[in-house]
Amino acid sequence: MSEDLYQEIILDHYKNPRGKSVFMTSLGESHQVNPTCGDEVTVHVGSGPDGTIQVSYECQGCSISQASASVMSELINGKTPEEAAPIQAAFIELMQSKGKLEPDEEVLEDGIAFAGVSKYPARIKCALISWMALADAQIRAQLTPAPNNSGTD
Amino acid sequence: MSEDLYQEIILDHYKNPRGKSVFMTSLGESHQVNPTCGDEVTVHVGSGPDGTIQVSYECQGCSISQASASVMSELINGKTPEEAAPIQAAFIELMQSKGKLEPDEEVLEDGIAFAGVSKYPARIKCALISWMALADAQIRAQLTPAPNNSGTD
Amino acid sequence: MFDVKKVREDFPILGRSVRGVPLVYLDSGATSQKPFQVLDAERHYYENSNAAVHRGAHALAEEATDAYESARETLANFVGAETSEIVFTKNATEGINLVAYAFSNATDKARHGLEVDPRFVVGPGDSIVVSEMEHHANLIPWQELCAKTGATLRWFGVSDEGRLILEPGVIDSSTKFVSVVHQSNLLGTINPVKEIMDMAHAVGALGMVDVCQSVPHMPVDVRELGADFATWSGHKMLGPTGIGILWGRNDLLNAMPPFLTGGSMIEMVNMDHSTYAPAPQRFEAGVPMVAQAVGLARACDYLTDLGMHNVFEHERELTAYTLAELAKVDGVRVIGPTDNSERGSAVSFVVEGIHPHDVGHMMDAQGVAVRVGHHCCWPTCKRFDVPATTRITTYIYNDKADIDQAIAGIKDAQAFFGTSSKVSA
Amino acid sequence: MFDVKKVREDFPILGRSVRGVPLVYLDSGATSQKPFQVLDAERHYYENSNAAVHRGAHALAEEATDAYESARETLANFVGAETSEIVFTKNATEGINLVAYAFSNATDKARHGLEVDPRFVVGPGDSIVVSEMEHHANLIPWQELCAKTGATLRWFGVSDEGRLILEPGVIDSSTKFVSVVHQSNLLGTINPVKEIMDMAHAVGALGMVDVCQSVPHMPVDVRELGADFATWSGHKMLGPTGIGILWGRNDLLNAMPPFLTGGSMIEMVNMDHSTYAPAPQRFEAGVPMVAQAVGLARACDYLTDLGMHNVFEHERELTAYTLAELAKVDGVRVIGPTDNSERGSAVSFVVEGIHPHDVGHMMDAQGVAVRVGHHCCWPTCKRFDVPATTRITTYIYNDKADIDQAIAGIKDAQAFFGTSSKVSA
Ligand SMILES: Cc1ncc(COP(=O)(O)O)c(C=O)c1O
Ligand SMILES: Cc1ncc(COP(=O)(O)O)c(C=O)c1O
Repeated sequence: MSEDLYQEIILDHYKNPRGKSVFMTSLGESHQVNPTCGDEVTVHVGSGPDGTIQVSYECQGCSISQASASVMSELINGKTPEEAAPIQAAFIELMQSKGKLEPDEEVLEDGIAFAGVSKYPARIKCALISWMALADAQIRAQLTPAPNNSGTD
Repeated sequence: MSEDLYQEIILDHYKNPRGKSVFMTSLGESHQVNPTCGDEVTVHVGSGPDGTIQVSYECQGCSISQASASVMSELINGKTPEEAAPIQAAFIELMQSKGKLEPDEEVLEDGIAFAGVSKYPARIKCALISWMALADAQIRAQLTPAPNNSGTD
Repeated sequence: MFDVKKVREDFPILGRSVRGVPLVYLDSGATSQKPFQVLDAERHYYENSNAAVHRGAHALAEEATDAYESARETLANFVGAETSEIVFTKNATEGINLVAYAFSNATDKARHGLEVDPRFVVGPGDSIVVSEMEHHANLIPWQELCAKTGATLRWFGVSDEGRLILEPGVIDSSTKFVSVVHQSNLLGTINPVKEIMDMAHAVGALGMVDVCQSVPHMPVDVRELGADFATWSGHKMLGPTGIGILWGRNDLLNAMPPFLTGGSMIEMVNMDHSTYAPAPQRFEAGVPMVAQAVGLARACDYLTDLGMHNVFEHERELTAYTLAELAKVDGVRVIGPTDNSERGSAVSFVVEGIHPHDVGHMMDAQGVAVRVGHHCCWPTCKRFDVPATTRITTYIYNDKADIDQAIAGIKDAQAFFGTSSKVSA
Repeated sequence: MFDVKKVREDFPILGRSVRGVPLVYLDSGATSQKPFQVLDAERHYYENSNAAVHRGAHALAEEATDAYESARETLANFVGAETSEIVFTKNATEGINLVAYAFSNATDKARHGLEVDPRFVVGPGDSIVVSEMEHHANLIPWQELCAKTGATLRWFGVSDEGRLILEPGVIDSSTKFVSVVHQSNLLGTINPVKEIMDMAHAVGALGMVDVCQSVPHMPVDVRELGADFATWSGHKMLGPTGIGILWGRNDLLNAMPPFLTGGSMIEMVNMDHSTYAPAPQRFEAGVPMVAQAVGLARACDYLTDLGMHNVFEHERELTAYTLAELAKVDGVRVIGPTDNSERGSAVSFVVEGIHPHDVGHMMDAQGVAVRVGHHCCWPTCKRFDVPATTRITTYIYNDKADIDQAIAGIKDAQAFFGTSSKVSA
């Protein structure tokens, strides 16, 4: 059955997405498409008065991509770029682990529910698409941790 | 061994080619190349006072192609187009027979020695190249049997 | 009619389990499975006659050449073509590109004063016509041709029922080429290609039919298509991967400039200039896919033994069943014709409230392999305002039990995502 | 070093008889034979994981995609490349054409105002450089490019010893691309490709090396070639027919317009405009040769197990023996280097007074499969003023006894055609 893919947490985020429209001034935007299934996500990144990251997104896609976007916004919103970076790295690492990594709940919180997705190569892109859009939008907004780890603009 | 390919008749024509340079006025010329091995043959066709075909040729190639050109010139020289046509047809048919046809010595004379060549697909082109050049040169010289069986110019 | 149970015995992979349950393969529209007879034929070639074709005079080279050219003959007979009209390609995509490049190459050469057949020269003011239900393989090569030459791309639209709308004026005197799909791989629609080809010819344009989804599933005689070119892939008709066919009218193939150039397609070569062999050799540069040609010919024989009419009837019956069973499930919408005439066995659908990826995933968990996504017909999805569909496609080894299993998977998905009150057994 | 007797056991075809005598296969330069391990790997794929790659989400599709992408990784490791730099083609010929078409396509698009990388735009005043010892596959695509764009083709000549004459001025500031063969399939010469690629780069040109005859026979690290592109075929290195490799520097592949277009190479598709995936997907339109990729990866593993240094040493020894034995036969002239340094195992020769076709035929009658003809290097034959040559090429399964048999065949031919007083035993 599909328990390893569709964790309760995932279904919950899918049915009750968090942080879809945060009021903010967008400093950077990224539109990403999954060419194999046509899923689309747009992520906007802004900056709070305290220099933290603000995230808002629109997502058209499967349960995995929608839930992942919701978890992403919950985890990243209000974090400084320096705080966000290890979370982003941990999520990407988890997705590339082919189910062989024990995720760290301290870092990833609800994100640990996606551990099972990494066993389904065709779904990894679904889980990653919003995170890819986030990274791209951060670069455009220049909201990456200092010193600037550029090179992919 | 190679007896079925290299008949005595073939070796004889190869070593003592007949009719290489017939003095005549060329009415039609055809240059043919075997793209797989680079062999080349040029056939000139002229017309005798009695309306018979005159053939001269130059051939650069293997024993089979040289012997075949020699046999071709011997068989066709001095024949009317009407007399030549069945000989030409018989030789081509023999070459396409995959070794399964008993050649008619009445018609093909020394040409029957090529029956064995038809068992070696890679050598059939060698045996046919001068005959192809002949047919092409005849069309150019308009020395095909009447009524004109055109269509391949 | 043939015995599906017996057919299945020829396909070792169908005995497999996936995700801990028996495999139900309903993705033959993407690629078919291969009977052991085809695999044996390939292996026999490798173990007995393997050599470079058309390039050697030794015994093996003769055998290999004979195997390859006999395969061409088998393919020709399978679709009512002349042997010299069959060009081996790596897949249908290459076949379509080959024709598209005939136009761009001829156009380039004409610009530099070289002699080319004017039917292949295009530029601003000329149009190329496709449809809104084309596979990307029959769309993007023409977009690229237009981008490179300044010609304009036009297309026939698709009705809500998934039928082509043959509006007058799409094909007109500006049209140089028309290329349409015979059977849509997404909608299942079978198009009136003869009528469309006649429209093309009436204005002096040439035409091609993408027969990827028809040749494997029904009797096709290329002469009856009314087309100048047709192309399909071997892997969708029980054959190996890595081989496809371009059929073209002989006079046209010989009027086209070459596409891939190199060994085996030449007549004379000098450092500064070369001349080319006639078709089909002209379009088969390099050492070709010999073993795959042998395997594909064996696939043709296998299908001929079953009888292509029987194949079509078998799938027609399965399609009727699939459409009927889907109609019984609340919230399922079929994208494409729902009546079983002028349609093939590809059945696409969406399930209300559940993304196709999730539907497919729940079916996969039941062992049911279906395809989800845009099926390389993204514009067709956009036309129907869906991001993607789930698609059932069948072949000779499928039966009604397979469809039942697929329907159960759909109901499972509905139960799991809470979009239906009925829970499957 | 490896045990040739043991290696031979892996190749069922080598146990065959032809013309009533045991087969001696000396035509691996045209195509190699296949060990059963490669055939087993292909079959295992078909019988267990066959599905369309990159297009499905079900279990089989995932396995198939994994098998295909793992094969890419194996190929990359085999030549020291990045995985994303490996493009699967149907053969080397397609690889070379792919690069040649990048130039013509970019040039066409630039003319219509589309943005392209200027390194791929060519026209009158620009030059492309090859050599006089190129295989037709690395000559005609560049002739065609010049015919389509107005650029000029230039070439390095070949010395009487069969070495490239690297005259200064052939490559100059007008040069946009240089493409040369690593090891000549006719002469056997190994060329100083690093030096030539440096010459290309010094004037801002890009460069490619045709590694068809080197990758199967010696250790090759693409980084050490100093090139931007390299291409070869699987069938010459124990792999299946129907698959080849284009290696390209990642930044360049991503700067090139697509070649074949269609499914699986896209990013976004609309009816009037599409965007494309990054390399290698950009260059792999359509369902690819998956089983063949799996087989070829197994061939790489097989060669790696033997050790490519050992393969080279084994063939070096055989080549020394072949050259020495041929030197003992009156009337035999080797076309190509006669000293065994900077040369591979292809040995071409002509026999005085006997046409190569007849030599080859007499050898074939002894079961010896060699190739006769121009070996797709017609201009090279013309350079040496021969219509054709007879060519011995070896591989891992050949030994000195095979060469002895070949020499006996040559002597037979001489006796038969009366060009030698010595009659063979
Ligand atoms: C040096 C060289 N280049 C290119 C080719 C072309 O390879 P293929 O015919 O497999 O495309 C060959 C082999 O035929 C070759 O030996
Ligand atoms: C209708 C149609 N056209 C073209 C193609 C392309 O075929 P291939 O990917 O084998 O080249 C396909 C299959 O993918 C198809 O279904």
